[in-house]
Amino acid sequence: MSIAARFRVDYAGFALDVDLDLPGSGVTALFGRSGCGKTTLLRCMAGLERGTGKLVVNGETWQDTSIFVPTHRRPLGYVFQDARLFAHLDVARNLDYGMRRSAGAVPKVDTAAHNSSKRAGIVELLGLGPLLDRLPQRLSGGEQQRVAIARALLTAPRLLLMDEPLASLDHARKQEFLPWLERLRDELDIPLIYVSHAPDEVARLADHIVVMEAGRVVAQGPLAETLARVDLPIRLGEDAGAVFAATVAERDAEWHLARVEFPGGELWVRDNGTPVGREVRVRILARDVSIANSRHEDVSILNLLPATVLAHAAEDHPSQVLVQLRVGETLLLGRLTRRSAQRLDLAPGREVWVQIKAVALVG
Amino acid sequence: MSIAARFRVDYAGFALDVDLDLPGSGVTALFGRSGCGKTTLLRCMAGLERGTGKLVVNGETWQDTSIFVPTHRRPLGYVFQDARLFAHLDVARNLDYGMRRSAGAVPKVDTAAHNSSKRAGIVELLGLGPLLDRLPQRLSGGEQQRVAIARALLTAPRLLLMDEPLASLDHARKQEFLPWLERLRDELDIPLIYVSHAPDEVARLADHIVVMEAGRVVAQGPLAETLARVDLPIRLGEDAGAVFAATVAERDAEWHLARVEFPGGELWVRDNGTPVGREVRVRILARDVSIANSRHEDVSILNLLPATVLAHAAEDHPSQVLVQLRVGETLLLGRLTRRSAQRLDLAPGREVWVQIKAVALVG
Amino acid sequence: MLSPADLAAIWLTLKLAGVTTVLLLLIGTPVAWWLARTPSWWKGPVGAVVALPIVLPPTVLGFYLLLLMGPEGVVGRLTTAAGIGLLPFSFAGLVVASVIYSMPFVVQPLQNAFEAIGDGPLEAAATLRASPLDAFFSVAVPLARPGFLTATILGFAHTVGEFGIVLMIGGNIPDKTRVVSVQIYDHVEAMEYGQAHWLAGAMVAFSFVVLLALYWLNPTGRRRT
Amino acid sequence: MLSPADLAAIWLTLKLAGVTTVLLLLIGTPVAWWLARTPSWWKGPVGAVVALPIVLPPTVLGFYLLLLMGPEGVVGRLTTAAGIGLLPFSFAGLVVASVIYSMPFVVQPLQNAFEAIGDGPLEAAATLRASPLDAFFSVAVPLARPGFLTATILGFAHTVGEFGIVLMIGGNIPDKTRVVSVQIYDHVEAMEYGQAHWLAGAMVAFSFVVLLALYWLNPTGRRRT
Amino acid sequence: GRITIAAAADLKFALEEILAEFRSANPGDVIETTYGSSGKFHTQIRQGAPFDMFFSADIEYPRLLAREGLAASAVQRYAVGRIVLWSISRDARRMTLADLADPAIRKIAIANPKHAPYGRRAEEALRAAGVWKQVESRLVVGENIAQAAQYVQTGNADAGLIALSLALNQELASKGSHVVIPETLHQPLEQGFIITRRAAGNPLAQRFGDFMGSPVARSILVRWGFSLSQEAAR
Ligand SMILES: Nc1ncnc2c1ncn2[C@@H]1O[C@H](COP(=O)(O)OP(=O)(O)OP(=O)(O)O)[C@@H](O)[C@H]1O
Ligand SMILES: Nc1ncnc2c1ncn2[C@@H]1O[C@H](COP(=O)(O)OP(=O)(O)OP(=O)(O)O)[C@@H](O)[C@H]1O
Ligand SMILES: [Mg+2]
Ligand SMILES: [Mg+2]
Repeated sequence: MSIAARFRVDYAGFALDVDLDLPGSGVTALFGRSGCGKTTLLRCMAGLERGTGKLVVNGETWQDTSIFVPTHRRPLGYVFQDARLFAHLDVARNLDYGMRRSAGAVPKVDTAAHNSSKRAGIVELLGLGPLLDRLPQRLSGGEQQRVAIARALLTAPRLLLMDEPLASLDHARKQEFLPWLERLRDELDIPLIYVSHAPDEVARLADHIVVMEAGRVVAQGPLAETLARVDLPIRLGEDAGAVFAATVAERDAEWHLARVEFPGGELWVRDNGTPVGREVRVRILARDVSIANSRHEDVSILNLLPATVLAHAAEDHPSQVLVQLRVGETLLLGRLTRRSAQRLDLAPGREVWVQIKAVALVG
Repeated sequence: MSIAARFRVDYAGFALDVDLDLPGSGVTALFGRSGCGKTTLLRCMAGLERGTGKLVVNGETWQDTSIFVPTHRRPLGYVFQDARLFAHLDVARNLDYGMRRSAGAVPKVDTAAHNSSKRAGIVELLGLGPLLDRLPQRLSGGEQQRVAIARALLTAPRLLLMDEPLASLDHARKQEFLPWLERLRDELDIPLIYVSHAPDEVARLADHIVVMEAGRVVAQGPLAETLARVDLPIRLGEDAGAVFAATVAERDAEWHLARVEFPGGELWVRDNGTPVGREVRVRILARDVSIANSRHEDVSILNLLPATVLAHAAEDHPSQVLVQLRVGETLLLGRLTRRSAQRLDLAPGREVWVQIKAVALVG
Repeated sequence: MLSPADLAAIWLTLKLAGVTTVLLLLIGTPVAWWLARTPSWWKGPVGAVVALPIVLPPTVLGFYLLLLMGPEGVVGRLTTAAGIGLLPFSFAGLVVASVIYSMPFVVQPLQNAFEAIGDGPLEAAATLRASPLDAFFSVAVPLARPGFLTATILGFAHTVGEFGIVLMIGGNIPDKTRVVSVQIYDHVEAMEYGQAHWLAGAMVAFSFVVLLALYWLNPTGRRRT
Repeated sequence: MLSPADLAAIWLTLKLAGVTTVLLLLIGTPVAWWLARTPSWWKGPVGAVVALPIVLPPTVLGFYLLLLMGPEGVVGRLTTAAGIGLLPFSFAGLVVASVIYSMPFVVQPLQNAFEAIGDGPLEAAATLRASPLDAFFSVAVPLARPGFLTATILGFAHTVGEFGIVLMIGGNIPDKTRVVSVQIYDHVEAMEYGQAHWLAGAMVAFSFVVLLALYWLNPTGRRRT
Repeated sequence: GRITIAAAADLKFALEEILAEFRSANPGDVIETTYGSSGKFHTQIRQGAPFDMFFSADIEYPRLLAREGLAASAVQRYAVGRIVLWSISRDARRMTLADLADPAIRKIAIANPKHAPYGRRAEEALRAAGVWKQVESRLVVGENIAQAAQYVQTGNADAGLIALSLALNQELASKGSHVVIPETLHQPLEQGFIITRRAAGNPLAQRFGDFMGSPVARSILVRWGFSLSQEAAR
């Protein structure tokens, strides 16, 4: 199960030249500066750009030297960077447009009933209920974007391409939508290629990261590894951090906290309802990690873990350093001032206590 | 110096009804869910929507019962939510379009020379150099947005309206652009009304916040006060925090740190080159604040301050509480788990030590 | 007042203009679509050829069509061989001539309307599983509605008003090829001004109503973006 | 081959078509702009009136114009009073008649093109200090370029090809009102087929070149969004 | 029986009366008529137009058709047309062609001499009267004789040379006056008809052709301003 994509496109002044092997399920984040070719790559995958190349999605060849499956025969969902709603159709008909045309693609369950309940769910999730009979030109920017997302999701795609889908969504709406997208990712088992400039979205959703620069891929790999590299060319800034897997071991009903175990330690996190025994994804941002030479109990910080200093790396600002730490078998990143690092004498090999101010369960 | 705005607009199914008094300089952030009327309000201020109402900008009446200054006579800059570049003009001519037409507005300095150096600066800042002879349809989404920003900035406006200008800008570009916008705000002394869903942008730029819901204003006020309220209806989530003014007192060349003083204490922050004696704005996120019952010196956290607990408020997640603290005369917010709050016995009035993991100078 | 001959002519005119307009749209739409979207070198020449008939005076074009469709003309031999018989002096011949002559008035507005749509909506339709043909009917045609309106107005009105070519190809045969325009022409030539005024007035009034209805069917066409 | 009379006719035709097209654009553009943007109730009636002339057969329209512009007609009295003299049988008369008759072919495509622009670019122009007039010239007109191209093609070609009205108003005066279309018509009627073929051929070839050039001047018109 | 007749426009008023007579005598027959330019009919008949009889304002056209084998009868001359000087603004009854030299007559309307038979005769008459040079620049040319008449009728031309048959029409006669141009000033306007090949053996066509020579038809023709030469009278 994988996606093999190789494309070459030439514009005046810009060339896309990529050769990628992506996982066939889960979320791949496409990351890179404005104008680096993210949209162009998605267009190639959708068959909208007729560059030379090859594309095999989970065993099906969509493009090769002699093959070119036209866009409308590729079972994909595409959320464009601009909403591209049909100006002559109201919201309901925009949603139905793709849904009706992909009805045959769904296995032989009662498709009509299945579709309409699926549609109702998405309409509810994205708050489109009151807008169904509006024409697109009477929608606000964010409303248009939500309709575009819903429209793409309703086509029962086997590959989802999303080009900054949440760019103009408000905070609250994002907080509702992201968990839903996480469930979608886990349940549907289809690959999702996701362009985003928001590191929190990426860290939260992605299993795999592709970093592009000027039409080329400069880094790619699984999220955890890639994020824990101190030499990472992604300038995540405030959002640098580590992501790793853990298992829910205990849930505390009084304090609404859960204890999760990972190779080498355990953490208290907000209880999000995950049952005991289930695997979860844990993200710890470098900015939330502080280091002490001894264990302090009278602090509001809940999680204290023994760790070993592995390496240092300079940060953007000369006052800061990024420290790579090992807790059991798990790698963490911590950010502190160079002065503190010096004062605490954090040479590689030194045993310390890490204080973790916040832990996020991201999946 | 102030802006008085009162508008009523009626659409089928939506009504805007606002009555605002905004500061006549600095940044006002417009905040609210998708579809709450932010764009409609900006359009009213620009004279694009002919609702009934009144608008007085720094003493000049732009709209009243019998007055309606047409859009092209209002000295404003408008960055639309969609870029709206002129499809028949290349980037350079898009930039010149407004610049040439507002040349007369600039005082009698050598306008041509002044303009061209100003243009060169903005082109450089937004990385538009290589794009100058491109037509808009050959630009990526982020490139279009940058051109639109530059085009609006080049009109020498006396009121800037920006509708999610940075929505599809990448992280690095934002980090370059925001400080520039801060400088613009401080130097030009013109009011800027700024729609954004990104709390970090708002916290960083805004002096004043307006929160809208369903066409009405539900909260407004100066940034510091509004952000430090624990009952704030803005769901800033991870970005809740306090903002206050401080003065640079010392700069440490070895560690690239600066010491800033504020009523009631002092903090070490990253040195960003601000000279000693200058006033700066400091933001401390609630998530970066932890609390201890005693002072610990062997921790990587640089800033330790004595404080008094003022109040608690529940957070979104039942495991969390938001604690309001007073350090000297300044209010801070800290977020911790309820369990920690209980363990440390953080009743109002209690004296504690706050550990501040990160301090941002935001302007 | 209107004589029975006038009424017959009116009926025939409506039939001719109706059939012609439908055919114009049926033929003109794919041509306009091709012209709007092809990157081919042939776009220019084909576009020019479509527009050419109108630079010739109608009777002259009619004369050449008559030669072409007559018993010794290429088209005439083909239609005879095909068992259709000769086209001139028949309703079918009028239709053919009118279609040729009014084609640019249909193709040009449609081509503009199709070009104005751009690739965006069609690409979106393709990602939503619409085949090119499907997308054409479900997206391009509805979005090109103002173009269709203009094409219909110009094609219909021009066919109603044209008479030079109709006279030449049709031969002014009562009930068969004598349309209103020819009938009015005849009235004027025969100095039957009263009848000419009546008929012209009726036609102008009728057309005014039709055009007005078309205008009011047209959505305002303004968009916020 | 082409006789001196033919050449004179060609020259006159180009002059007529050129002047007419320029006038059509000058008059048609504001009319189309108004029609495209007005929310007024009058939009429908005015639009219909502009399109009306073409439903009348050209010679009949010519006859009515002759009445109107003659010494006893309203327009005729006005022009006489204004010291211009009478319009029929003059180049000016031909221009007036052609402008009236070809107006819908210019107004309709322009109206469509203006409507297709939408409010977006014009609002942007207004926020960039462009007055409505300025925005019209610097934004609306360039963006409506395909519409102008179509309007020019249809207006020019139709004026070149039209002869009924020209014949009626012009009186077929050599060097003054005998344009090519009339000249070809005369050749055909006089059974001077050789000359008719030559002249028609020259006209078609010339028009083909002009149309081709116009087509190639037109940008492809396709947009990614 | 049923036939369609294509007839020159100048014949319209006379032919309608003749047809009325014929119909009252033969109520079972249907005769349809189409009026227009003789040259156009000639072209159309060559291309197979469904006309059973062709009455031409210029006998040359039927002759051409006969020569090409498209006629089922001999070419029959049924009348000779006359041209008149017609005016509204002046009393034409007291005018001659020489008066047209007066520059106060700003526009003079004729039919196109190139292809309209009446126009050709008008030119001949103007030349014969020696005023061609003086009037040439003031001529306005109609596509046919009816258009020439309209130029005068609408006041845009001060005088015109048109068919007598037209000048006798109620519409024009009530408005202006005319003077007949002497036959000596131009070639005769011989008018002739044929039965076309498609009507060969059509008895109705034959009968109507014969009726054209009847005294009733001839008197109608004369009343409408056609003269009858020997041959036609035969
Ligand atoms: N039709 C075109 N012709 C020429 N250059 C183009 C064309 N389309 C895109 N480009 C250029 O190709 C580069 C890549 O564009 P692309 O849209 O893929 O960028 P992107 O990574 O999606 O950027 P963004 O984050 O701003 O959307 C850009 O520099 C753009 O200017
Ligand atoms: N022309 C219109 N007709 C009817 N309703 C409209 C029209 N334009 C906007 N609306 C509605 O008015 C409300 C406010 O729209 P507005 O564009 O101001 O929202 P917004 O706050 O800018 O949202 P977003 O963050 O999504 O851009 C929305 O519910 C929208 O659907
Ligand atoms: Mg992009
Ligand atoms: Mg908005």
